[in-house]
Amino acid sequence: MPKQTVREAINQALRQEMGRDENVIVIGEDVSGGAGSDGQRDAYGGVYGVTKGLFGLYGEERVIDTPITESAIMGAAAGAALRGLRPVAELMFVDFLGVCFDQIYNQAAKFRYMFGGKATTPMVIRSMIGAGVSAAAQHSQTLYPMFTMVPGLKVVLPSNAYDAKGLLIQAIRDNDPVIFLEHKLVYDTAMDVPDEAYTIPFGEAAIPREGDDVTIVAFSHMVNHAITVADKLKGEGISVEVVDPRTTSPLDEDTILESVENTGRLVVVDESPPRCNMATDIAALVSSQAFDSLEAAIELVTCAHTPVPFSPALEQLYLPTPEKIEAAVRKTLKG
Amino acid sequence: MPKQTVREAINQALRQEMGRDENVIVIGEDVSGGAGSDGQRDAYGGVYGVTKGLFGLYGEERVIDTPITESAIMGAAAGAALRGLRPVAELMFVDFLGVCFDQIYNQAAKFRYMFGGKATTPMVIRSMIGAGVSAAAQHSQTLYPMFTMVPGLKVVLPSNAYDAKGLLIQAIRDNDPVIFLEHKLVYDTAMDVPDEAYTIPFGEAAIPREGDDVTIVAFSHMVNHAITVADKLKGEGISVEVVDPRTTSPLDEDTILESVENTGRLVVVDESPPRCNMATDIAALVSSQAFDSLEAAIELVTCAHTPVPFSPALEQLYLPTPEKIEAAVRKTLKG
Amino acid sequence: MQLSREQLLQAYQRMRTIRDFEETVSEEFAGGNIPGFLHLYAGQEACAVGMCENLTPEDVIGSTHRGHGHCIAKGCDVEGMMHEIFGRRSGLCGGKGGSMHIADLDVGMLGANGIVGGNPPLAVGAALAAKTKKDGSVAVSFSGDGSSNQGTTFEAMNLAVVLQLPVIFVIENNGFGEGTAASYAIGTNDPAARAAGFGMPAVTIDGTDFFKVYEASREAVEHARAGRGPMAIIMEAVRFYGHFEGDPQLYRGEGELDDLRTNKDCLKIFRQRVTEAKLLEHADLDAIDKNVAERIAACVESAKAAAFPSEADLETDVYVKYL
Amino acid sequence: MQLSREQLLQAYQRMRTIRDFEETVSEEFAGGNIPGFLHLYAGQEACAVGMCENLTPEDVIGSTHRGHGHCIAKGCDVEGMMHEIFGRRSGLCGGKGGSMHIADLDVGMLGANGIVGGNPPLAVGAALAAKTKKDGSVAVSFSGDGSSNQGTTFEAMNLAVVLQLPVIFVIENNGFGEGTAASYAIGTNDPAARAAGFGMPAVTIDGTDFFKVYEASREAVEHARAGRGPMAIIMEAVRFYGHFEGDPQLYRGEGELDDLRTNKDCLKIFRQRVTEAKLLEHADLDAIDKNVAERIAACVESAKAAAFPSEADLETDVYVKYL
Ligand SMILES: Cc1ncc(C[n+]2csc(CCOP(=O)(O)OP(=O)(O)O)c2C)c(N)n1
Ligand SMILES: Cc1ncc(C[n+]2csc(CCOP(=O)(O)OP(=O)(O)O)c2C)c(N)n1
Ligand SMILES: [Mg+2]
Ligand SMILES: [Mg+2]
Repeated sequence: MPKQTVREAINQALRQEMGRDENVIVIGEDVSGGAGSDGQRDAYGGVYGVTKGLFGLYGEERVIDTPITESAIMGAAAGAALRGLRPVAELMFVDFLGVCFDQIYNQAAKFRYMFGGKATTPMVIRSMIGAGVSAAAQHSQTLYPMFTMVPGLKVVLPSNAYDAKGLLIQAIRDNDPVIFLEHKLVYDTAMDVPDEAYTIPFGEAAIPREGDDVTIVAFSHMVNHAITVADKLKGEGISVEVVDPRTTSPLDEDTILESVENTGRLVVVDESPPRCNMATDIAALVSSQAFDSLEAAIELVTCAHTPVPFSPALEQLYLPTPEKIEAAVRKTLKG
Repeated sequence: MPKQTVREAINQALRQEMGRDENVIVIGEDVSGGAGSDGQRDAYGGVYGVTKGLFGLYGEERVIDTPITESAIMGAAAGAALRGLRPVAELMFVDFLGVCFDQIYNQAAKFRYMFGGKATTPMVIRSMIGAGVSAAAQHSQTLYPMFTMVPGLKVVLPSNAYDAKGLLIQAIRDNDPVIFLEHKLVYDTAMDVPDEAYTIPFGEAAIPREGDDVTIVAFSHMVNHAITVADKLKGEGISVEVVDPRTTSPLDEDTILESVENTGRLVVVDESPPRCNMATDIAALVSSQAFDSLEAAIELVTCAHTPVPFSPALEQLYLPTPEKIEAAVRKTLKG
Repeated sequence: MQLSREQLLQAYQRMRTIRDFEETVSEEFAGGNIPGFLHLYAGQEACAVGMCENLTPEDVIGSTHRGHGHCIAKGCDVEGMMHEIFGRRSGLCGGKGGSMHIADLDVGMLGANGIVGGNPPLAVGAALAAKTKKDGSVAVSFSGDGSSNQGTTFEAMNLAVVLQLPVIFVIENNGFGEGTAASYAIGTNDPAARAAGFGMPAVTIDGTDFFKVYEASREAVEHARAGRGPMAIIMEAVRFYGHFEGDPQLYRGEGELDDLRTNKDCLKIFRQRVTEAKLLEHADLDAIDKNVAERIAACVESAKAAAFPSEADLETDVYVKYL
Repeated sequence: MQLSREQLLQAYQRMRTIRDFEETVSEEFAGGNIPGFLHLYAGQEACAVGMCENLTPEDVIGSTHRGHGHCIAKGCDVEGMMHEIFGRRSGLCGGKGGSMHIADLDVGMLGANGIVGGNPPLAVGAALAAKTKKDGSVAVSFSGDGSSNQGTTFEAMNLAVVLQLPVIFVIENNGFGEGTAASYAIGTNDPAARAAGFGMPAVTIDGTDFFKVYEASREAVEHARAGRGPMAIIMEAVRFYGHFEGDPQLYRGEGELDDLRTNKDCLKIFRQRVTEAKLLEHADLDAIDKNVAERIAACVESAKAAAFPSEADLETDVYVKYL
């Protein structure tokens, strides 16, 4: 099987789905780039090059560059979805949700319920999350808790190339609004990815490492940190199970609960500030539904309660790291 | 001491602070009303009449009606705060945060940190929350978890008139951006409120009912439901302690932890959908920091994972009710 | 361009239906039979009907918090609407949406909207779908003077011009956003000039005159359908009821409302016009009035008799498929 | 109105400082010494300096992601800026903000902004404070052609007109928002007409000509200070570097950049103008070039030697007081 990076896998998923269904369109800022310029069209292909090449294949009617106008982009995608298109709208950085959130959480997310089940809004919002590249306070957030808490939305957090492709194809074929969040630090990670189209159902966690002593539930890029820790501790005879829910809404509660029922110990790793986030969400799930299996206090490894700092020196202190995760695992084993 | 409703207490707090400090201004949509009309000025005083009369006292330079333009309102308040005013900006219904969230969570909340401690942004955003009046999906949400998760913001949830006045005066005198959320269903509840100005510090929970068997942590209007349940169960000899954190950020963790260490049982009541909310936040706090004191699974009483339904029949099923809270208390006592 | 007798009768029938519907729900609300917030469209009937009489079932409209009139004009089932407003399971939205969220995608009604400025980007999206699918349909975004100040409305206008989409921005200027005058809230007090600044033809017309609305709408619809891009129509209208039911309208001047109801009633104006021009007889119109009154009364009766949704309905319709 | 020799020397010194600063950080970034995203202002110096030379320390400006030039023009400490961009504790923001968030409230610099359209509402707020306190100061909102399409910018313009606030909206049209041409993204390709539609005087000028910028800015500042409300100035400018460092600028036409650098360099144009008019000697300007170069080099050296923030700094500055 050919190796692909997450960037390539997402690009391939988009090509294949646009080829399969002419109702799939891509819309956003510089998704091709070069509109109206004297130079190349498709000059960008997205700021990180993820949509590069789609313009050449499908043209400006289906790969639509817009002004800087996120509310209109998200609203246009939602309105077009109500009318039978399957838009894949790009919110360049998830941090920009503040200028367009209404169209996502009050409109697209609520249509079906408000309209008594009559509306279908098959849209995908692709966006970029995460710290680690000194992009500072307004270009480094994850914010998936804000989407996860909204009834009507589905939220996808791929941590590797195989999942990215299968989950994105599922997202595009899904008939509900889906938020698909790509972590900057995983784009260049590569693994075997089938060339043919395939889907991964939502609400089915992956278990990249099986173990009996401690359960680590981690999200997006943090899954890779968790795997690093699991592999390291294996050498010491500590058996760590890593659960990657892959989607936070719907959430695969059963897999998480079963894992904790088996290990009795839980560490949750969430690249978000500490309050009202996925770490608290999982802790609440387990402490309300698997309380009797818990043998130790739940350990939460999150970011600091601060905006994301610019200086690399501070950013590393702000973020969950393999070291902090390892310390949490050891702590819960003592407890 | 004179009895005042929450509406009157908030109005009095605004009058007194505007009288004390000429830098305090009120800005929003129809905060007076009647601008440019042939009829009365101050025709509204806010849609629920909370700011009524301020215009007559302080005039259009300090009680500023705006177009329907929330991003400009919040941004103007933040910019004015950076320049020495103490704006009290009104977001009519908290549900409207989607059209102006950036100015709140990326701008006002982050200035101080991004600017290395050089900026001070003393602004208050007053807004209305809550279901129960069939206002449907876009006028009934609480959304305080979205503010609570943002580092740089403080979040205030008064459940009665005395707290409303003291917390609002504190909010206006506070030097950080404060989100002050008023529940529709408490406006008309009355109690003794001193006429003179006073403040209630943030991060100090109230304990409206003391008890030894079970701790209920509840927020905003849900505190009143919790009290109803506590008083009812008292008759049966069940001793319920009700903790009203009053502010979710900062959060009085100590009072919550001490209460659970004493009772060993926790019910959290949060008028929000179940995911990534204050119920999960408190459950995570307790299951990570007071695990050894817990004698039973934590019970979470929240709304359904749906938009807020319009029909009163569904709305009551959607909401936490005294009945649901009572059932949760009994469950945790069995567990 | 002359409308046929049938067209005139239908237009009047729709306007009268809206008027009766609103007057009736106003009474029912006062009687405590309707929950929630109600924003009534009475007074503005010519705007919704004058535009929608130019649309086909394939065309779509997006609406506002004041959406009953747009719904009826676009052909939503009136009985279903009444049941919805009463919060019944048999309502157009199963009782889940209510007055501010009535929608019927089957007739091209994209929904009333509780968010001021929420609808223009959605209408632009419907127009984008029309352009992409080349299905020849057009989209109409109804806004008020107040919502014409919302950033989302401006963004929608710019994007529509950039992509040359078949969308028409209707701004019903009824003089007020809640209690704030349009003359105060719109910096120029000229929404047409502002729309024109975005690069689309924009006209201002008397929204109480059905025929002026119909003509301007016809031209705009032809313009959009022909692929010549967006247009804006500012319709100067009047609101007979308060912003919401319960609003004492203190911002109105002495006698202002009486004057509006006497001299700016689009239904009276229509009746006078068509009878004087001998296009229709008073009897034709009286028959419609009677018939509509009976129909609306029957809707209320059946709504009151209808069942509320139950526990089984609470968690359905959130997703097409969740888990 | 004629500028004094001192004013001319100061203007040139500031423009040169910006140019040198940007060329230097570009090299340091390429050398891997600077983390994060860098958006360089080189080419647009006349816009920031031509405006800010009309402002007092009490006046305020709000800026964009491309903020270095605005900071320097308003008087931010250049060494502190350099340390900030290098992520050092001694930086203007303690290393917490970086290139996209440099601010110095003490000199009236409200901050660069990572959100396109983030700044106009804030500048309006500063102007509101000025009007409320009657302190006679004015606020300037710098935006780009791209951010002129953001709803927040339109809302800011309307509110400024409604409240008649002393704010000036500067739109630096450098032809592109990332790789998308302004001619594509602005429906009319005429941001001045659009601003005028909101009800404020709006002019379009050559932003590579310091003197034209200075004059237009002087008039706008007088207008605002006199309480006559907001104004808009569209400055047609050029960007010498990519959108961000690392951008290969594939959207540029054959020879486009060379042409800009040869014929549209505001520093060359300024030098030619003042020397031909015998207002300054080449020697005066060469002396400034030399001493700016030394100063910037010294800033880089001290930045590289400076310490990074540490654990003790991570959680400070989030609140004035939390618990
Ligand atoms: C984003 C947002 N802001 C404010 C409101 C509250 N609100 C509802 S209707 C309304 C006035 C709208 O005025 P206009 O657009 O002229 O419509 P009209 O009520 O006159 O039909 C306001 C302020 C809202 N629903 N949404
Ligand atoms: C809300 C938001 N959308 C998109 C971006 C990404 N972005 C940063 S700069 C930029 C282009 C801005 O263009 P313009 O306003 O012309 O300023 P210039 O870069 O030309 O100085 C974009 C799209 C952003 N930072 N914020
Ligand atoms: Mg109106
Ligand atoms: Mg530009």
